[in-house]
Amino acid sequence: MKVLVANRGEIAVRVLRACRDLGMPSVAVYSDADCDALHTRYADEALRIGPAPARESYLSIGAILDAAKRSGAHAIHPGYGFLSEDSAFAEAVEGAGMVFVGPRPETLKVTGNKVAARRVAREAGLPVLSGPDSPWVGDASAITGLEFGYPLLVKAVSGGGGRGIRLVERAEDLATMVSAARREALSSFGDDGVYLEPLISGARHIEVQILGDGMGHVLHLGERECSIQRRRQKLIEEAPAPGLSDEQRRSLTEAAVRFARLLRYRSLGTVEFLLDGRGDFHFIEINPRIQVEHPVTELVTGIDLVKEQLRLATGRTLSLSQEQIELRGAAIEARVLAESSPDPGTGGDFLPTTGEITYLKEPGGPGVRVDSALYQGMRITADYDSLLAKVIGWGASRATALVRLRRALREFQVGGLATDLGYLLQILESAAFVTGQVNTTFLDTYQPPCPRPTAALDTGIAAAIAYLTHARRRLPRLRQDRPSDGAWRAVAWNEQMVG
Amino acid sequence: MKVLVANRGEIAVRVLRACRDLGMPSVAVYSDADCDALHTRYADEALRIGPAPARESYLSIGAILDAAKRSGAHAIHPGYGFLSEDSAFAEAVEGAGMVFVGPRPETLKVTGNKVAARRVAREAGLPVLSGPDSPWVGDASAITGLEFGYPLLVKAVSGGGGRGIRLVERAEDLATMVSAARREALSSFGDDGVYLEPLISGARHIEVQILGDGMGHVLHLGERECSIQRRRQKLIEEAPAPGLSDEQRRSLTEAAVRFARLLRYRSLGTVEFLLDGRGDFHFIEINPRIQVEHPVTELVTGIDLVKEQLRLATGRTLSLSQEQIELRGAAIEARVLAESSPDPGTGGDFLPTTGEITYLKEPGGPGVRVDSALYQGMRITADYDSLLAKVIGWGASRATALVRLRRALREFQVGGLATDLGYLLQILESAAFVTGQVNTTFLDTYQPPCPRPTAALDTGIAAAIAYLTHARRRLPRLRQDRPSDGAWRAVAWNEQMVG
Amino acid sequence: MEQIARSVGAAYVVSVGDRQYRVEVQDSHLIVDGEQLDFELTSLNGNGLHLLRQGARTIELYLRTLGEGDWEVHVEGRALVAQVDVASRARKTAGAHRSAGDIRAPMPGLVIDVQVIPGQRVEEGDVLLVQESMKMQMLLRAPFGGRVESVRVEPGVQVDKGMPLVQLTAEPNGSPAPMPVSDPVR
Amino acid sequence: MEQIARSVGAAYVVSVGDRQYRVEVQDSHLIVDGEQLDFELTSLNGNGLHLLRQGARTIELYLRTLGEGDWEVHVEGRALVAQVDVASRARKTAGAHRSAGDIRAPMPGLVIDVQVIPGQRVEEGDVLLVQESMKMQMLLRAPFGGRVESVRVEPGVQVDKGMPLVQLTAEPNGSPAPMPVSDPVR
Repeated sequence: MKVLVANRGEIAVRVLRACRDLGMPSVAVYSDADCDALHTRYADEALRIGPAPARESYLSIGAILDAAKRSGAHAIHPGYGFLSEDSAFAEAVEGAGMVFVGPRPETLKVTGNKVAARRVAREAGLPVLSGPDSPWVGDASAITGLEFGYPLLVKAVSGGGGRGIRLVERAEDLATMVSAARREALSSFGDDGVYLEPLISGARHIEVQILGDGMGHVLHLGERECSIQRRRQKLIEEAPAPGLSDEQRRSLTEAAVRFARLLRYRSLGTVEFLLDGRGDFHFIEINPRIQVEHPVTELVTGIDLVKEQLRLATGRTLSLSQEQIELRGAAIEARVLAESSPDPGTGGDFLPTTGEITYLKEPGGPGVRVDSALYQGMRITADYDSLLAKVIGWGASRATALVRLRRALREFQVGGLATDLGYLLQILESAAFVTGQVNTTFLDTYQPPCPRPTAALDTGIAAAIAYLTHARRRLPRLRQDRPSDGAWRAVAWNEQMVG
Repeated sequence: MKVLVANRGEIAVRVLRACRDLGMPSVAVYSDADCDALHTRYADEALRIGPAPARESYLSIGAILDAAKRSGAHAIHPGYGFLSEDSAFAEAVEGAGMVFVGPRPETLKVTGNKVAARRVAREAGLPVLSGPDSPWVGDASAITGLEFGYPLLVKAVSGGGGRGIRLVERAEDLATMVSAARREALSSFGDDGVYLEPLISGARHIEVQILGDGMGHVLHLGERECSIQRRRQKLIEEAPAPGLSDEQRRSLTEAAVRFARLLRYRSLGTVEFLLDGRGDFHFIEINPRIQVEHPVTELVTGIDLVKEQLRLATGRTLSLSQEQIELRGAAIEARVLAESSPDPGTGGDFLPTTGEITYLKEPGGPGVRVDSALYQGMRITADYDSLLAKVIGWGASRATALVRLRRALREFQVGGLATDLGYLLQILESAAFVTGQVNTTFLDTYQPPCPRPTAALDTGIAAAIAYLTHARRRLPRLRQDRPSDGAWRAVAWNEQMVG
Repeated sequence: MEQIARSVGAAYVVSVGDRQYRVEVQDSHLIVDGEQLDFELTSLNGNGLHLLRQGARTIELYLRTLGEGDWEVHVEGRALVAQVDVASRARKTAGAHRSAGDIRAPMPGLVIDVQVIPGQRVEEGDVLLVQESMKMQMLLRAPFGGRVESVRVEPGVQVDKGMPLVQLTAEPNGSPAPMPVSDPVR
Repeated sequence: MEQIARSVGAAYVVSVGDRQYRVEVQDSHLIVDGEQLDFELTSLNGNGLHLLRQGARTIELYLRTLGEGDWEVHVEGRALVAQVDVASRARKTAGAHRSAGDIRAPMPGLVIDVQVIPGQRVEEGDVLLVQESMKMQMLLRAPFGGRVESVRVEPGVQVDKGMPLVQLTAEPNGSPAPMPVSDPVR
């Protein structure tokens, strides 16, 4: 089965790696911004699908189908984001005689409409947050009859990936936030429908990974906790969720399976819940695709989720039974983003950063997995999202997974642009995270400690910079000393630079 | 507990990573050849112990003890090779009031003397190869009364790591080989004692990982197969050993535990066996230290072996019982060496290579672990052994571990010197390896297929080289165009180079 | 090396985080705030990786010049920008080159909406424009009340970080602040 | 690019593995063995990583010049050394610059034993010296029978790959071979 991967970045490489492992020929697609990207080399073939803007490339159903036909692909894996949850895309793929690696188009119509998904969840007997079961069409100034008060969330009906969501704390902000959510929803999903939902403050985000064969057989692969979020974007995820009772875990996973079974769910999906302060679960939505955080589940179950997706797409049945799925240890993932950290030294304030990766050293060693599409010389542009790499720590216990993840993040070297590596480390070192006492609003109020490295280290940094500045002023010839290929010879340079 | 790591390269980094995970302060030691090495930065402190020759640095008990005292270390982890099996070193460490992370000195006296170890193995009821139970002191010309014929092996009494071993096929070669073995043994281990052993042709090398608390409690962590060897050096290792019956596995691991229990073994060790063509096991030796191939056991058991060593060294008891040790899946390790591959294009013939690493990209993604001490700009010299990095693939099945390892080796980029990456791939693709039908002499006769990439690819390589040569001749100014810091801007260069 | 050893000494002022250090480079010695430093620096490759050795401590340091005395520094999981200047010259204070009323792009990206026109009066906190980068939308708000002098961008324009977008003049009831206020759209 | 486009074409002979290709560079076209190639090459960083695009196929290629027309090439897990020469010049055949009797170091390392002296007669296969590198000892044997002209190293000397160690002169009963024979000590 020849597979076209309709995505970019780390998830494209992830899927292409699975294709290699399975011996399936693969096709990458790329926009002009990605003509040198790692995923283009990782595939057997790479086809251009348009200019940098996603709407004209990775979101263009026509361009992708055209590439699939030109390459003779048998199946399309959509990754996450972009067209992955788009039922029209899935329909077009199947209409063109190819396999869509994901749920059936009719399932995507339900999952893609958050309000419809809520109705199905109620039908399956899942606890669902209060709020209307249809999009909210009212004018913001005319809002009346809400079953709940403020704070509330405005959410895009077709939303996903944390986009198209706005928090409204006071009635007077509702109009602005509704129009902001509509604008972002339209720009991200091509649909400006929104609905309102009460905000459960202090809740934890817990989700269940499920896998269905499309014929009513559904397995769950345990749960994940993804409460560490900033701007509704997950930043740190883990499996299993710390501190759940066996009873909570059982009722949660059973609910997820019940819901997916009702849909006769095919392929991989994630059923998302909020766990409130009283220990009760509330269904939020189902994500009908591979998730960014899937590696934590892979590490604790030992199951290759992308391989399972591709297996099912070739028409095979589930290769596992629920009894065969055993969890071992714990895994925690951190998302390395092209974003400035809140460090007084950088003046950083969580803003996207762009630049060229001038040096790269990814971490390794025991219990560390890195999923990335980075390479030295890569240019990071503002065209797509800010995810650079994912680092995942595994350990026999959560504590071990945590120390290994921290160690790996400290080893990670990305030169050329600011990242959130320092911020991730601060969160992973916080008492709240270490003890598993976090919720989805934790980061809203979290004040990272001001990094205070030893004065000796700052003195050394100052001396190093003064020294290099001095050498540059005194030794202009160095600029011409470098051979034009290969690395700048460390030997010669060392002799000049060692103080 | 402050730990000094008396080693270099990937194993020093491996142990230092464990120290970080456990929050133990660490001390690295380095020779002049390693002053910039990764292990020196990975430790909290790094102390110089002498010039490049190992005898004056990593093999100098005095220099290492002095560094330990200067740094206030409480324990010394010897890694593998160098002083790791030296009872005099262990005695000196304990005599100086520090903890030796390994077996007791008196145990090392037994394990370090292969002939003495054979006597203990016989006592524990293990099957031992025929041959004398004392070093062979005879003159080569006067050999008589051997219980076995040729081919035979000359082995160093104090040997280890595959060194100090010679194969003798004919009586007339015995004298040369004995003196070669004596010379290498003296140079490597400071002892020129040798003994003779029959060669079991077609045997597989199977070893059992054990862990003891020094009080008679011994666990085993399953077996490994290490039959892929070249010049008696392991090249590819895996766990579990493919194709063993449950009965074979049980008798093997029980024998290893029995042997270690008799020694009241403390810390980590490996009991090595040959499995002959009739399915019978023969004890070879016990390695009283961490092995190069320990990651395959870590990946299938989920246990951090270095952490267990350090735990036991702090005086704690075993944290596990035999019942808690469960195996999951399979893992295969390949050793990336600074050695030319037998490729007609390189004229390579398995000779050591040296040079500077001008570009480095280590592999990642699901099921891949890399243990290395490499960095871009590193100089590989002829001073120490040729191991550059270890790549380990894990999978739910051996087949999956194998495809992932192959994928990872294909991703691995080391520029600046020849490596065995191509040769490793050829072995891992051979029908014999894929089906697990290998033995310790497999590589002696293995003829790797001549790599025949597509003509299209070779045409592309030729065109690329002609093009770059042309650009260099026509555009000498390029040599001065590079900024003196950071990467050579791909932007400018791309504009000039895109054809 | 010879050349450094024989060169006349020079002094630099380096800002790291919120601290300043005076570094004198004399012959092959380095004197930081009056004290000679046990110091060794090695460049490991041409890509910014350096080793800094101070006594028994060896630290991996990524250093890259950003021009105009700014240096990108990565060390032990922390990233920062340090500034260096020759001691005899006064270092410009951060942001001093920005005129008070210039509202600049806080990040690279696309301007997707402009909500003010020249001549318009705005209150502190009013939204001036909406910018999108890496799929994240940010509202750019007025840092003080005043009058919009000029609008230099329009929707659909790609901007670099620091590019001037809107010029504001403070009016009596609003006090000028040097930095614009931005926040993620919620 | 402009400069390349306007430059006069040139032809090169490139050896890859056991094959030879004639490559003409004309304007911005590349003609290999008479056929124009669909070809695009991009340098991704200053450290040798290139992208080679041929049609829909994108290949990661590590390329580094070793000087004198030799290039180190890594591609798809395979490493090789390719040679390039201007087509008008005749490429020296491999090893032709080695005089027949020069026994050279097959690898970098330490000479630990020299078993011959000048003037000594040796048979083909006799051990000349023992070299150690990366803890591996290798016997260097005579590739043909003859007389030892000179010994250029002594035990304890560090040698680079290709350095002449011993000079042999072939004698009637041994036929000279251009390459020395080496094998690992067993």
